[in-house]
Amino acid sequence: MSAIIVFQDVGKAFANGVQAVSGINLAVEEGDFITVVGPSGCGKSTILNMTAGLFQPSAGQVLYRGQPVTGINSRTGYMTQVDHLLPWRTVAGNIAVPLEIAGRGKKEIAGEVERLLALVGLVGFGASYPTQLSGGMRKRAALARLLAYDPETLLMDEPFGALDAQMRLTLQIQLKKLCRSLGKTVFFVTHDIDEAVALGDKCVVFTSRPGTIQQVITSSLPSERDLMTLRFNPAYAEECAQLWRILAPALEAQNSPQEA
Amino acid sequence: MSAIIVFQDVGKAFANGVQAVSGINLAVEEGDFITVVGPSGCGKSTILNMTAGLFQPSAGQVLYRGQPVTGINSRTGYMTQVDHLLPWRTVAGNIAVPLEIAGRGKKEIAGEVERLLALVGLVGFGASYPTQLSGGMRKRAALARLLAYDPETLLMDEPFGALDAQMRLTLQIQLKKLCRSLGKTVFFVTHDIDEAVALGDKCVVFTSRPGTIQQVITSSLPSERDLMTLRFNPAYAEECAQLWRILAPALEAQNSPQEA
Amino acid sequence: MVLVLQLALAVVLLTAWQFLSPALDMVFFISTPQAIAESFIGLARSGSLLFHAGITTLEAGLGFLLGGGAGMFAGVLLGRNKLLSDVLQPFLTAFYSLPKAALGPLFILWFGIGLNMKILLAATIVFFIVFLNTFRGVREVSPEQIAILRLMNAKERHLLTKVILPSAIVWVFAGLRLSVPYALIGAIVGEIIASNRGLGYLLSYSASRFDTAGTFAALGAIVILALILNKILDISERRLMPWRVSDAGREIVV
Amino acid sequence: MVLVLQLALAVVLLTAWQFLSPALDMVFFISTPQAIAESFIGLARSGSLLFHAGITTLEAGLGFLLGGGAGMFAGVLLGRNKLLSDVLQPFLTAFYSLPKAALGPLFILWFGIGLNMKILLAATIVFFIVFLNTFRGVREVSPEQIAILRLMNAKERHLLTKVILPSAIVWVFAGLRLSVPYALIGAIVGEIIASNRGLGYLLSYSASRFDTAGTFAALGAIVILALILNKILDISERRLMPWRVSDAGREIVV
Amino acid sequence: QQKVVFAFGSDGFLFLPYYVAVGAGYFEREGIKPELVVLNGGPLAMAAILSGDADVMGSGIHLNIEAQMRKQDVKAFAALVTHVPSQLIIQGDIAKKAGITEQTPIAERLKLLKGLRIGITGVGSSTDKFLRSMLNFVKIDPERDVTIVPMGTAAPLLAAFSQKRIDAYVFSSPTAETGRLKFGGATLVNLGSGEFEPLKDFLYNCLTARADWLKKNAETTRKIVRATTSALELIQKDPEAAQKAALPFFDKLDPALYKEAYRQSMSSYPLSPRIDEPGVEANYVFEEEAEGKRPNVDPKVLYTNDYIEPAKR
Ligand SMILES: Nc1ncnc2c1ncn2[C@@H]1O[C@H](COP(=O)(O)OP(=O)(O)OP(=O)(O)O)[C@@H](O)[C@H]1O
Ligand SMILES: Nc1ncnc2c1ncn2[C@@H]1O[C@H](COP(=O)(O)OP(=O)(O)OP(=O)(O)O)[C@@H](O)[C@H]1O
Ligand SMILES: [Mg+2]
Ligand SMILES: [Mg+2]
Repeated sequence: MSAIIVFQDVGKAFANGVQAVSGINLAVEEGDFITVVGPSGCGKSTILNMTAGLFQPSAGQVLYRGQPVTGINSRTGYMTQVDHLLPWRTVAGNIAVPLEIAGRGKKEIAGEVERLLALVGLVGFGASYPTQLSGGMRKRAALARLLAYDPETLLMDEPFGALDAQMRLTLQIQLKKLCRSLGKTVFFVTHDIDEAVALGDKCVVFTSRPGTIQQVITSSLPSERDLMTLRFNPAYAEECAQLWRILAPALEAQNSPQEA
Repeated sequence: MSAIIVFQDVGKAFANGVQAVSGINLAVEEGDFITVVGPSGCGKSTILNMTAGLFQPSAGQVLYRGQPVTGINSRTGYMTQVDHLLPWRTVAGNIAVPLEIAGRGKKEIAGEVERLLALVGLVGFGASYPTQLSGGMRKRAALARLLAYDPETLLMDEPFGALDAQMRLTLQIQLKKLCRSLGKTVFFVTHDIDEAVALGDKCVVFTSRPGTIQQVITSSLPSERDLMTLRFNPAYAEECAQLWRILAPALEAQNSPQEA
Repeated sequence: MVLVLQLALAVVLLTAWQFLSPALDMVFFISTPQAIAESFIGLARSGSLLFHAGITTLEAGLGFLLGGGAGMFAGVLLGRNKLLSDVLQPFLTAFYSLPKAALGPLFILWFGIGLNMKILLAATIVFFIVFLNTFRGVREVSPEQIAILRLMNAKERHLLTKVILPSAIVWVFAGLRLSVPYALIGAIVGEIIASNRGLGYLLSYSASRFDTAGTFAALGAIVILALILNKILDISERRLMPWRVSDAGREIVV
Repeated sequence: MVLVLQLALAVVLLTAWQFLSPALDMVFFISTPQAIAESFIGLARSGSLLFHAGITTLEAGLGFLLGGGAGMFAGVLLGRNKLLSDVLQPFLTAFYSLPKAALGPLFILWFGIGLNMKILLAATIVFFIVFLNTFRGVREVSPEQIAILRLMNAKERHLLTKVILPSAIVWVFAGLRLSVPYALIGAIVGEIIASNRGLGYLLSYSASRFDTAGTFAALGAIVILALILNKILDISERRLMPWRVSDAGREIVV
Repeated sequence: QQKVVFAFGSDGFLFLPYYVAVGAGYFEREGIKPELVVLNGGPLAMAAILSGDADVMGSGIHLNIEAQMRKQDVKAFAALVTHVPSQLIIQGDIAKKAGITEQTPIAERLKLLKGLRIGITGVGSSTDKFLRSMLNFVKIDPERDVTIVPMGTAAPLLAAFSQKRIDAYVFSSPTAETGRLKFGGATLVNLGSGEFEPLKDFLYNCLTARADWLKKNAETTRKIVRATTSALELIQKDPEAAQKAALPFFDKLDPALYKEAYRQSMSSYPLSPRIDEPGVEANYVFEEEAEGKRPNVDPKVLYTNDYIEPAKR
């Protein structure tokens, strides 16, 4: 295994002076499933954005396969926090976008779209426009679009946040299976501590803004796990509790809510 | 206590023929904290939209204080699933909107905005534009805007979905306290089963689309609860587990993900 | 309902005109609807209205297509290329602000007094309006959506067809709608500059004979043409934006 | 960098003009930059350029303000009122598509041959362009945001100031930008119809004497005016949209 | 039938000989199929023949001076109007108050203009020049003592006159008559009648073509000239027939107005299209006034009568 994404002393201060993250050092191995947790506004999305090459760090550098990321990094697929579906395309049309870009045939695209609609539970909504979907359905459409193309690294920013527990579990299982079988590297931001523990091979914990890496927890759970029954696994429960404890001090940080 | 919101045989079919909900009968008492759970796309947001009067049901009627809701119902405050902040206003400007509409003085508005920024942990970001915020920060700004005005009923569509566990807990506590002290009625949609149990006096469980009410669970927990320590409360754990079991069959419903 | 109100308004306006024009002693300058209608019918019967209107339509139509096409092209090109647009912007503004009629001699010199001159005059006017609106539309495209597509390895041509054009199309159509009358006006100015056929000819011929009814009949024909062209735009707009159609009837969901 | 390229382009164009004009035997029609510059400087020295330009600026400026203001007002009014706009739309299209020059006699009948007439002619042309763009802008306002504000008990006036205007302002400015040259053209057409001062007068005076250099000098003054007015628009646009400024330099975050 | 494209700088009675020639079938007789394009001003007509899209232009000879000054070789080859056809029309009440009659001496009449607002077609146009010539004659300063308002075309001018926004105007038929018959105007001076001495002989309107076109189309030119000659003769010798011949081109005009306009302008047309030196020279006077110096162009290059003699066979 070799490091596919490397953060070297990465810091990012935005144009308006807000320091989002600073001093990030992290190496992501190929095939790793990395979950990222941390307080709201600590720079998790910023990290993903820099990995995708949407903007440059203001300090240090992000390496992808040893090369500094200087422009759009199209070897990554990015499921963003906000869905960014194209409003002028139907759900099927949106999912087809990466396939059309890849130059696939019409028939092939249609078949693939059908498969993906089924995968995310949107059968029958292929002809709907994004405005005609519920919030969770839009997220699932975005997920299907991400899965439609075949990047070696998946950047996922709270992909399952708007989904009900059942749907979330099903899609988690699908995602895990997919990644294992295709050897994808995944960088997965979540607010759900249980989800971070359940999915991650490693879990990166951020401090509050300016975000730094507080801790990297390597899961004691086997890489092959049965997510269905994980709820009843004592090791899992223990890791969740541990993560809770780590994140607790963040409550005292500058940015946290105060008594009104 | 008297019913403030009543759904009478409410059904909603959208213009494109999608039947979102059907046969909804529900009475919400004044001062109730109602949580709503159900699979993604089952019509939870639709229910809130109809309560706010954004559109009419296609069957039955929604009564608010005994009157059918026929237009915008401005006695409700609505924190929508997507934030809908005004991009041309700063965070402070956004929070000030309802106060300006209410015709408050400049000074008063400034003070109130400061207080609310502190409440949701956005001190120092008053002058930022929404595009300069993280996803969770935008949600918090929207929450502050909701709290800035004083509607008798709060409609909240996954208000804490994009927040980390700590922030979420803090805001839950604030919200609960606020509602208790001011006697607000709350209609609270969430995907988080634990949250639904933790906050709700009653929890309404929807089936998958077309959404119908599967069950209304009245909480056995006291109305005054310590959310901080709830995690360790066995009654709470039991109710969560029960809710999990109720929602499980939804997995088999037409809309659910299939094996790819 | 709308139609009834429109008819009522039209009747009121025309009646006022019919009676006020003689009352205020202005028949020489504004004629009366009745005389205009008679003149119009006379022109239509003789076939000369159709002939002249046909020529103007041809000129305005070709000018519209040419100018609109070039305007869209330039708008997209400059909208996507900041350096180019920064450099060219003052030059374009300069050319845009030249009164086209003052360029009459140049147009005649270069393109003669035939169809070409009128088509190009119309095209020049249309070009700038469509260009400016298209340009603004391309600039208003969400950079986020472009970034998302570039992550999917989209080339410029994919961006164009999948994001930029669909997103800018409202602007493009606003520009086209603005320029429909200007295409006609361009053709007519061209015909007035050098006329022996077309509605502009009819206009200046009638004007030089103090045939006010004829002048207004020609103006009426121009207006009818504009309304027809607008209708065509409406229809093509609706066809090109299916997602808007489903928008129209939709419930506002937040 | 941009400036350098602009200068280079200008030099290339002017040099080509300077040499091709005599070479192609077209001095009669397009003069040469040198002759134009001399004529321009002569006019400027004598003070008559400033005098005429001042009058045209006054007419175009007032016409722009009047037409732009009325256009925005009507655009917002009709944008917010579907019935009204449905009823009035064909009438507005009809008036819009009338060649304004053909209405010269009417303008004179009603507004005389003084400043008023020119201001109103410019205003009429500006009105429709600003109106149509404002209208479209108001129609493009997100109905969701309006619904959200109405839930907060917002009255129409709140919607207007807090949602509709900020959201439509890009469209309004696009319309204003489109109409700057038309304000000038309107004033100049008015001056050509009836005036003994203003750049339009200078234009037709030079043209009638085949003083091509003088004609182009007047055109140059018009262009310079347009560029100045555009610059003013740029500045006010940036001031009225502070959120855009912070947009310009921002990283694209998805 | 040979097609010839005529480009006229304006429309109306200034081109009556052409319309008579068409209406009476003289062009047809010569085997010529004329096509008329009316342009928005003489300069544009000049551009039209220079672009090659039109063959013959009809306009004032001063355009030829300007063109020759700028090395464009165009030549006039037939005169259409040899006396100024314009009239000075004044608001009727002003004339009445001053007690103007046919007998009032010209100078008396012109003195009335002092302080008035006077409409012309455009600055630098012939109407402008004629007006200035008349004002100079009675020592009225055109810049200070009167307001000269260019009005472009007839309709705006008449609109302004009807509203008394202008007190007088200089225009040719039928705009002159319209002001008189419809808006209570009175003729102060009819230049065409020759009553204003300084403008008695003035080559006003002629047919012009590029020199190379003339050379290449000598025979065609002769035919055009022949047709024109016939028309000019008809106008003077049989006004009834000439009026009838041109009627189809003026059928939209009020018949009374048409008659009156014809009567008023008749005296402006020559009997022969021959171009005379004095008429050309009169144009130089104006050019000199406008430019401050005599144009450096030999009058001889402006025109040619070469195509006329043979026509008189
Ligand atoms: N375009 C921007 N301009 C200025 N500041 C920005 C911009 N985008 C983000 N920030 C700031 O950077 C910080 C980190 O933002 P980021 O979106 O990475 O947070 P996050 O960890 O993803 O939070 P969340 O969990 O709420 O999505 C925030 O404080 C935010 O205010
Ligand atoms: N404007 C619309 N037009 C047509 N169908 C719509 C529209 N809005 C929602 N729907 C449909 O109504 C159903 C319910 O939508 P709703 O947004 O209420 O779901 P939800 O329960 O809020 O889901 P989620 O948890 O994903 O937000 C969905 O199937 C959706 O496709
Ligand atoms: Mg984020
Ligand atoms: Mg929802």
